[in-house]
Amino acid sequence: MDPEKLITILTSRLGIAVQSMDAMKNDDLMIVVDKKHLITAAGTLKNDPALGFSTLMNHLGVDYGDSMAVIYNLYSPALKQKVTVKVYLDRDNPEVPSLERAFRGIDWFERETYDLFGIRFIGHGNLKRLLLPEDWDGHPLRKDYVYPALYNGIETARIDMMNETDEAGEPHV
Amino acid sequence: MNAVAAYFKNIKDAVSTTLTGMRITLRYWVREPAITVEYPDRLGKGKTKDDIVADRFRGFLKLDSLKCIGCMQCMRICPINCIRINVEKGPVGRMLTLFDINQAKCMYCGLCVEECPSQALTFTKRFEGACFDVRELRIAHILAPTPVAKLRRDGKGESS
Amino acid sequence: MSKYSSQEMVLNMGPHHPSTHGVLRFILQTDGEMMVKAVPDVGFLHRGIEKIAEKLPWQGFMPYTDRVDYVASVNCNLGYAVAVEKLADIAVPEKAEYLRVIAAELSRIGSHFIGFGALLLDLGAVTPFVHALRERETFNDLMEMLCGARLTHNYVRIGGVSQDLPQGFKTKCRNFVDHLEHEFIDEFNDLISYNTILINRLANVGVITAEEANEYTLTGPNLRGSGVKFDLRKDEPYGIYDRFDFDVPVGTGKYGVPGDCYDRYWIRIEEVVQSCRIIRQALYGLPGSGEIRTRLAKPFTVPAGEIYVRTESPRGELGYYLISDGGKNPFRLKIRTGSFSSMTIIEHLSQGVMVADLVAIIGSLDVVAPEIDR
Amino acid sequence: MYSAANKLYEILNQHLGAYGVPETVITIAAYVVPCVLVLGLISTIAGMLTYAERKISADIQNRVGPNRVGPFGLLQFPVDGVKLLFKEDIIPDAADKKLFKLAPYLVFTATVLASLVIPFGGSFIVADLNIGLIFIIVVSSLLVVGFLMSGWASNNKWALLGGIRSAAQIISYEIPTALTLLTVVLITGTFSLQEIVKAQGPYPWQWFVFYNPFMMVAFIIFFISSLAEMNRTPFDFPEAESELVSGYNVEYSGMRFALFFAAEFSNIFITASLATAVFLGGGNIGMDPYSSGLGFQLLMVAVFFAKAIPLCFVTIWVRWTLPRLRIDQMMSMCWKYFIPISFVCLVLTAAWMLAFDGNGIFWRMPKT
Repeated sequence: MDPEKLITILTSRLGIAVQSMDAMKNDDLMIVVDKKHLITAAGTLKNDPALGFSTLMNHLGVDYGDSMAVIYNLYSPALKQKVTVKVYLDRDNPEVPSLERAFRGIDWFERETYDLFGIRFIGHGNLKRLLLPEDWDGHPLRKDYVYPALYNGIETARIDMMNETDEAGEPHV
Repeated sequence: MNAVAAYFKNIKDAVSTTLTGMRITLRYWVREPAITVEYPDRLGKGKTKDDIVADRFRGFLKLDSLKCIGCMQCMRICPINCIRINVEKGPVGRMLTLFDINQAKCMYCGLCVEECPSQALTFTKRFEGACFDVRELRIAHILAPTPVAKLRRDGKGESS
Repeated sequence: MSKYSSQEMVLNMGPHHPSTHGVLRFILQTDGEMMVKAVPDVGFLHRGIEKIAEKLPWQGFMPYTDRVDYVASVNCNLGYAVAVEKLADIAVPEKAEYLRVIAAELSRIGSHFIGFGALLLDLGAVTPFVHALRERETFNDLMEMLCGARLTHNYVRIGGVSQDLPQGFKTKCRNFVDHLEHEFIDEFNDLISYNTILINRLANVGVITAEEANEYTLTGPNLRGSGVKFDLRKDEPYGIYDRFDFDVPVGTGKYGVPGDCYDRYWIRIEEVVQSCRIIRQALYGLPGSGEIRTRLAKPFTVPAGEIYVRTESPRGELGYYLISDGGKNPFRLKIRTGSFSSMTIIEHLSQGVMVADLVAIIGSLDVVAPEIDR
Repeated sequence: MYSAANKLYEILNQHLGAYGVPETVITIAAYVVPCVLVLGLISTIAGMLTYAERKISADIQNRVGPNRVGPFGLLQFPVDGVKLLFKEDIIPDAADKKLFKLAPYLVFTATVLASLVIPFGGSFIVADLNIGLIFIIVVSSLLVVGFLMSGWASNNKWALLGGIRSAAQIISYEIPTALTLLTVVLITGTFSLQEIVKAQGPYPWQWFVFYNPFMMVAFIIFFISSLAEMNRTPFDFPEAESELVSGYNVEYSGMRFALFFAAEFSNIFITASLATAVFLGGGNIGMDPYSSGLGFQLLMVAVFFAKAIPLCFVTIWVRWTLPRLRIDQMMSMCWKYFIPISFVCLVLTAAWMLAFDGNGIFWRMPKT
């Protein structure tokens, strides 16, 4: 589909939800959506017969340092077109509505993002840690994350043989 | 009537497919030879451990200290920092005083070998790393301070 | 008031159960042999690859992509390389493209051997699994000839491939492909695929409809098993896949209904044949000489930007979302894998099946645990 | 009602009775010695079968198999046995300890008991009971108790599932086994295994398997359902290593595990022996098993083993070809296919006997 035509359709359908729209390197569209309008925007993208972005390819969180974002990669089998939907979040209180209603398969993706970034998905039925243990401290993919020295009293750092020295201060060879 | 036909067809299918399968396994049982390489002591006639791996095999790393120009590119590219190099300014020029590779940590990705401009760092075919102390796998390639080589035009290092 | 009451049993399957394919755990609620629900518990193999990527140079991350899916490492290499090349506008030499296709399709064959082989092993058929592994051994030998490693190949580089074909590779590879297509697959089907017991175990079990597959973001062979004709190599060709002539097999309900375990099993066998066709064409079209690698600037940086690139790995869509801030390391790298989304459907599929069926379902979805956890 | 024990009693009485050894001692010795010999024989054959299984599976899978201990790895099984003997015997803390310890012995005993009435050719039979067939059927049902006991006592859910599966499976498959054996009883009119062997002849057309077409079907059903009774693929549900980890014996280790293992492989041999004796003419070479000389008797034993061992190999061969059924499919296979067909075989054989005066295609009913 002609990208300009798609932009026109998207602008008319999504309306005020769109904050900006850019083309990406690989002919995708990057749509930045306002957090308040995310659920309606996702519903339109998925259900509008002219769009039909019904396949969720990917979901991820990003920590930009000063703000956070969640990104949804959607695909429309009818148009053979991909879009990237991005929502900027407040870094101190990252909250975003869950898209579990629109895309059932997003369940684990959102849990992973919560696990690694601490972004809370409002309305998610089972928002627990997915990959890390439930009693883990912090969210590792945040840029300010410091790897804990202890986990439940167990030292987490491994001895690096290359830095280890013997009693005389000489490296082991 | 259909149900009866299906009943007997089931029996026929089960018997015939089972017999086909058993015919194939019987052929393997009786005819096909084993293809196992009986490592380590029965590798086949006249074969050594070097012959059972390919020519490009990525085994333990080897440094030709006469070729090394001390550029430290291998150390920089190594994703897991298992190479440690030390170059000091000596009386006759830059001296290589330390070139250690931690073969226990190395993941044999080959990036360092590709990066080496003078082809001083190469792979060997050695793949047996079992030892009693993991520290034995930290291998020192420079035992005494060695002057670094200069990079020749053709890309080969040369002793200076 | 009855003296005896019955209750559901909670069974812990894994993390080291023989049929969980890696370190993976299921919490089963069963009523005798019947399953009420199976809840997957993942994360035992979480190595933080995405975090590691943020600390490594762009090229230095390549060996780690091997470990994302160690069964088909070339495909993971390829996905990453394609993503970085698109973001940094790097052209790949013609010859390297062909070499990539050969290696990636060989890797797909090797991966499918593990995929359906392990499924058969879970169903108690040991010999077909060993026969599949025997053929994979030839693939391992070929890759060892090509790049020096048997499992973590690390063959593809940003802007090309690491090495040219060695002497004798072409003949050996062609023989391998011919052997597979004309001898092995037929014999294998006679041995096991047409077996009544196997058909009874797989047909009409774990049915995923096309709608469900789309909803749960299934991709790759699992999606095609449900009858959806979608293959990224055809529908969104990357590299030079548009030059090859091959079919996309889809599930038709060969012995049951479309989308059952047998279809997913059968699709993988068919894909091996299609990969053989692609390899043969690639070997034929391979240029005799030429560059195999674009020289990268030193130090290598990638212009700031974001990109999502997906490729077809044996386990479905393998997507890399890259964010670069113009520096030497990725700013954020997200790997979207096929097994991850395949796992989400298990809780839904496992309702009301038997314990033995769960094993078949897990096996037919062909999940590889490190790919889920990354 | 004549057997090795009787013969041994006569010999002992002749030689020892003269020295004033009390008769009770001689009687006990006459029964214990053959039992111990059979126990040794069965254990050795079970061991050899583990070796055969590993070697055959290796051949089928292009592998080498055991080849390091002794010539061709032949000493692998005694070495394995010794290893298992010296292994630590682990009993789970929460297990029911008494039952847990008892179960493997029960399973092994049930297996060995069945071997007491097997005619190994000639006078080599421990006890020629006149209810031999019934004895075997009854004793092999004892296995269920052992399996259930081990599954329950382990206090492990996987083991429990395995035990329950095994109970369901063995009890269902008893029926077709017994029905197919009954067809032979119909012809011979006796339950004594030695008599059944004697009623057949040395040549294949004199065996009961070729008595009439239905007997061939009965033999196949007997063979398949005894695969199920001894928990072999494609019916290895109680073990099902990829579903139930290892089923009822998951918590066992060391010698207790070895007993389960030995019982499984002894069972293969005993079932093969039973099939040989009942359907394939046993060790019959056309001579009287008791009165002929020792050389002929040993020849009978050789003939018996030449029939039984290939049957064991077929069992192993089937295992390395087929996948496992599902538990409900196994049940429907038994109730929908095996039991009706074996019934039909029984009825049709009876009708055949009425129609042809008890004569088979080649087999002739002895004149009484």
